[in-house]
Amino acid sequence: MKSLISFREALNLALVKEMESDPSVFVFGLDVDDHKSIFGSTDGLVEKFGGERCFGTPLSEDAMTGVALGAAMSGLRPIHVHIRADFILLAMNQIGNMMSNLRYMSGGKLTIPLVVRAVIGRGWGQSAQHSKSLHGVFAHFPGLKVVLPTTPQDGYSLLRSSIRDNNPVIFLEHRWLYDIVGDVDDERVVPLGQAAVLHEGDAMTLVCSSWMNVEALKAAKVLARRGLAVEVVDVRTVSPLDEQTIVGSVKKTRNCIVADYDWIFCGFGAELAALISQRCFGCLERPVERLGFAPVPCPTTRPLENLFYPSALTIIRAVERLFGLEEADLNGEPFYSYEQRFKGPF
Amino acid sequence: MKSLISFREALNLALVKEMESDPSVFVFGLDVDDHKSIFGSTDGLVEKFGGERCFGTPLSEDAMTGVALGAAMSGLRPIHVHIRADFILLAMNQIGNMMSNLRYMSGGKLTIPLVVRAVIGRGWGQSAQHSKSLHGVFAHFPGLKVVLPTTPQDGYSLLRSSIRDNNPVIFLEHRWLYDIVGDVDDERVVPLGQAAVLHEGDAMTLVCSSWMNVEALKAAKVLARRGLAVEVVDVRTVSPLDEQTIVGSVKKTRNCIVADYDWIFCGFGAELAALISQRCFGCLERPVERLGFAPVPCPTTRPLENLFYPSALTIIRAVERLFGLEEADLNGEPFYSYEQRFKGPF
Amino acid sequence: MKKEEALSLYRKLVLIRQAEEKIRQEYLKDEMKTPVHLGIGAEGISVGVCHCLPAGSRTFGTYRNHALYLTVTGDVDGFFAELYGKLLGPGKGKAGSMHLSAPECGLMATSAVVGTTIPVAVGAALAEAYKGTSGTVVVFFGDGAMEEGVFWESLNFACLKHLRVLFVCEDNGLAIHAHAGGRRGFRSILEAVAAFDCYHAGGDGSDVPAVIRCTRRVLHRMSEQPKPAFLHFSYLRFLEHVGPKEDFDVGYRRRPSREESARLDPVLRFEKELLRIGCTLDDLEAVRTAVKEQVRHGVEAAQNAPFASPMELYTDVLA
Amino acid sequence: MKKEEALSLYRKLVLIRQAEEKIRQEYLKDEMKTPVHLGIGAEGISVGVCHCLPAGSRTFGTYRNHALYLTVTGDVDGFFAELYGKLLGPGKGKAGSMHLSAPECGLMATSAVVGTTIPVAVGAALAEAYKGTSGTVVVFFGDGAMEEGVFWESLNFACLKHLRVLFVCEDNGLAIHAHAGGRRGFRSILEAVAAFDCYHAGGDGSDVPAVIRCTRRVLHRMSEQPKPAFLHFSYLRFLEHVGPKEDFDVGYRRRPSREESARLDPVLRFEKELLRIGCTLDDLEAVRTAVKEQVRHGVEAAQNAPFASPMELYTDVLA
Ligand SMILES: Cc1ncc(C[n+]2csc(CCOP(=O)(O)OP(=O)(O)O)c2C)c(N)n1
Ligand SMILES: Cc1ncc(C[n+]2csc(CCOP(=O)(O)OP(=O)(O)O)c2C)c(N)n1
Ligand SMILES: [Mg+2]
Ligand SMILES: [Mg+2]
Repeated sequence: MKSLISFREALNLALVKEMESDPSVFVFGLDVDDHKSIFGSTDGLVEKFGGERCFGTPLSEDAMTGVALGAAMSGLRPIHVHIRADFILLAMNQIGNMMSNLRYMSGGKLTIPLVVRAVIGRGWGQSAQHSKSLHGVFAHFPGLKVVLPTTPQDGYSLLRSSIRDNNPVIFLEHRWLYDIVGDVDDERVVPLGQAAVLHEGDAMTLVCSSWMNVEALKAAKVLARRGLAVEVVDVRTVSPLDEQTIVGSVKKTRNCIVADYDWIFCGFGAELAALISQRCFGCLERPVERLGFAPVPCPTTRPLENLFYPSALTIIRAVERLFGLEEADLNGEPFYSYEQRFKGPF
Repeated sequence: MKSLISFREALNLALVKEMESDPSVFVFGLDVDDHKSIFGSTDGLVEKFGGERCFGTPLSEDAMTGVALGAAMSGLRPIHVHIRADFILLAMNQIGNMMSNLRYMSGGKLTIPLVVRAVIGRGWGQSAQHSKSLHGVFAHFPGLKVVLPTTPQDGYSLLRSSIRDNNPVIFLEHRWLYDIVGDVDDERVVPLGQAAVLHEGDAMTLVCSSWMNVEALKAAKVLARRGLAVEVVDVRTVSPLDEQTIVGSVKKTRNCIVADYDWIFCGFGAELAALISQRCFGCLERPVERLGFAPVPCPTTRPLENLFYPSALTIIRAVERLFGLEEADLNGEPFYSYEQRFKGPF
Repeated sequence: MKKEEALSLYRKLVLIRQAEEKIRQEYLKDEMKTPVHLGIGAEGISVGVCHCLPAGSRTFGTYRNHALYLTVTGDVDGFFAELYGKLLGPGKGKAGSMHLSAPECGLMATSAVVGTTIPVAVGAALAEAYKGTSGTVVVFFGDGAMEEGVFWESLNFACLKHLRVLFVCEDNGLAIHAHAGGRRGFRSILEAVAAFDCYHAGGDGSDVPAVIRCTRRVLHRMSEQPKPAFLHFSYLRFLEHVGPKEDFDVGYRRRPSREESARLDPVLRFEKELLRIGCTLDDLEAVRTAVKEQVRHGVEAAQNAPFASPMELYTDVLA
Repeated sequence: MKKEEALSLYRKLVLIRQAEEKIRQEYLKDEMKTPVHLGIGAEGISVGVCHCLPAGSRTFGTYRNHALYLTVTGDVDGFFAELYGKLLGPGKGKAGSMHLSAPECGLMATSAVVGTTIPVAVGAALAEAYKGTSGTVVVFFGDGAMEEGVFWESLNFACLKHLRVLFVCEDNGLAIHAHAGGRRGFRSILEAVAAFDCYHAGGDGSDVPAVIRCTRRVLHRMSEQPKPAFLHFSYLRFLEHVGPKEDFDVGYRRRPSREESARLDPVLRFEKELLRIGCTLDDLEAVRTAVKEQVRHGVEAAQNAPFASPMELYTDVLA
């Protein structure tokens, strides 16, 4: 069935479908069961499936991550939810020393099917402690999968694939995507490990993660008006990474900007740039450019926050710079604006 | 004064000098005050400076990291020691949400002069939970400095610079380096943020971190016999990174292998390769090659462990492959061997 | 309590209350672009505890820090400047509501990650012991923070080292919308920490004189034999977890009765005390009027103040 | 206790002891390339506790897991194969001594990072409750693990949810070389957990019958009303923290007297019990002889066994 729904509804639908079809799936974490229901994404689960299959927890990220692991080792499929990815730093030990290793250390006897969902991205002055993405950090550890959906369809399909996957999957959802509406076909399966070309072009490839795809699509539209056809590749899964689609696109366009929703230094953007530079060596007309967060903690105040985050404008300016074009006058261009759509307090 | 001492003695000397010259410097952490004294590196500190300036703690990495932070904010210069970097995963929240941010969030009012020392690297079947390096992960967070000394002189000088630095510094020491002996000039200052050319050459640059420098130097010797002069650049500080020295060397040699003591994917090796590919674009004769850990958890058993870690041989084979040379017969070549030098139980 | 002392306490309570009521009025204009965790109902704890602290004491807190910031600094202009994200805020706008600090006044740090300032405060107390100074360190945290492992690690270490640190649990029985009963596997907070080698006390956080008596008692004992103290104060969170509104009608808790509201409102309750010890209604009115002007000025100044320049994005990262 | 039952317990104790004594003999040849944390003195706890467990129970442990592994699996050959890093070890040599596990026997995981299996065990217990099965989960950990925040988080959650999980603290009073007094800010372990909603008991871990009585008692109560239990057993670590040697002479602790050693050696002590209930010296000797052959065989087989092939490096990462 196809329907036009928001990303938050798509996530919710994926949870409902998986919980309906598999009684071993359950959702837990701080605030999953209250009336705000993780920005609506866990809405109705308690009513539908009962408090045993959707429950809040004490503030104990480290232990709750271990609990998810123990439940997964016992044949269940836990989904542990964090309202902010930053809080996962409290659980890095369970993630990087336990979850990612236990299968290996058991000689393959243990299977660990679990999902850690967390919200990333801008909100209402989220500050340095509520703004990390961390996908590159997670992907650095062998034994974990890392997924960053962008479209409602991918939110839906990739969450289902993640729940069905027999490995630990970190699933990161950008806060602003929640309000994006799109067609969702509830029978469409998207396996982990496949990138998607969101917009075709031959002048330049923009390899993007999460929200950066939205910005890139806008940039692509603006650039198209100048006759520049840029291709937007949504990585969708950071680990395993679909090298083929990414490399294929860059070989075609011979130009690449990596726009990652994270800090640049030692991040996933570095991986993409290194990979592309190596695999497309000789095909590139110019070096791969990296865009990402400013190399500072995320400030709270809006004017600095606007500078901290890369945007469609950042991408357009980078493309212009790389191609030696003059800066277009973009006054009056309607960019995605926060101001009109997103309100406080969180 | 110059003396021929081991890396462990060099670290110890640096601690003694700084503790002598500055009463606000103290050392704490699990086992810093016992008779094994972190493989000898904290030897004699209790006797010299008393139990207030060198003390053990409960097993509480998260809180102890916060304690270090609180002490640093109070005008002291704590050095918090971990016998294994893996345990720092327990403290990632204090490191990535607090230590790296508090100065920024205070508008520059707080100063956080502290050092987190941790041991990395192979030991006696260290396994998946005692073998992480994590320097790329730490360096990903703005607000932290990350240092990986290789030589006894750098162990000494960089530890002193780290203690004197007014920022949080993560200082990672490879276990095998402890036994390496070298000249140490106790007046030599090495500032953070400067790479070092350990071996000159014009055919290829090997950009290395920590123990990989030792392997690279050996590889350089072997390759020199075939007329290949490779340059070995020790990054020494991961963050801030000395781009100039690295890029300068690669522009000269036009060839580069990055040999990082960590996993490759989304690691520091990715950063180096991305950076070099960009800054040396057009100068490179071939793509930058990355070497590092195998993309799996570290196995315990020796034969697999030997495959997990990159070595001089790995580097030599990579160089041969890149230059299209035949594999040299290296039977009988005396590589660094663990077997003869390192014993259990840890 | 002397009238003068009581009126100065009252002034603090009123300042916090009015500042937060002003936020409630202004917030929906969407100019304060920072999440606000209001402390209406909790003012008595910061005001009471800080009233007892010797000069040179240092404090740490949470994202629910308005009361603490205003108690310790009295800096209304800086407060609003930060909430409006302006350069003249204590964090130049980089901090926002959740990270207010004023190291120059001893308010070292507050944090939006639950429990995270607890070990940092213990480190600050360790520094006092290390330097042989005897400053007191206080850390305020919510009841939810006790569920984080770092609380127990910090308590254990502080007790082991006999540090002069006051753990102040501001217990509203809620973590966002989760009730204590769904989060605690132990009988009561004071019993849970009872085996640790520190002083323990607690009471009704809405009752300022009681908070003061309780705090004075443990501070006295700490001065006789240095050890940490654990203080537990209950209070009613009158508003939603974050944001300017009430939320008694969304279903997870009931609206308090008029009597409960009056009893649990530390300002109203302290007004009774003031009248009891001989202050007049005019005295109180005078305080309120003066504070009102202060708050009005703070908001206006903040609204008109400049933002940080773009270059400020890059400053204050490293020393 | 019946003779037969007692002899089967004895067989387990002797197996563990002899296996570890064999390690002590062989280790300095540097063929077992894995750190060994020997449990000589601690055998009684795993053997006693596991003896009481209903079939289908699951266990978790630490790097000091030899006793637990051998108790639960009896698998001497696999044990030595893993220590020698061979393919036939339960972890194909990837695990080594610190990570022995045997999920097929209910030993789900052990870990070299202190405290880390505690929440995982709680998760396993949650799964029992979720599925409506009533298997018991046991997690063994050292006294040092109680200093990690995750212990408190796990205990809190298990108590909150009334999970059927047994927390077994193996207390040797040491964390590597650090004595309890330098690590604990609380009066005693059992007091520290007393306010949590679980059963509490404890005793001398060197006394196998006492361990069994104590465990049976709490298991019985758990079966009547499901709740976690916290068991505290003290024991003497006869050897150094890691490695095959004694270390009474390095300065951080004194050598126990002959009487203390005898009293604190669970094997010797249980031998007395065996004789008391009518076993003969020959019965014991027979057990020891049989075990000796088993251990000899295990070591020899392991020494001669093949290592994993290079391709094994890449297997078992993802499912
Ligand atoms: C480590 C962490 N986990 C989760 C959150 C999300 N969160 C913010 S406030 C809060 C409730 C905290 O309750 P409590 O400590 O009692 O403080 P209160 O808000 O009641 O003052 C939670 C769960 C967080 N900020 N930090
Ligand atoms: C989280 C963590 N911190 C530090 C270490 C280093 N370490 C290994 S064993 C140990 C002592 C643990 O003591 P305890 O829990 O009492 O167990 P025991 O060795 O006495 O059986 C320490 C500190 C570790 N393995 N994990
Ligand atoms: Mg609360
Ligand atoms: Mg112990």
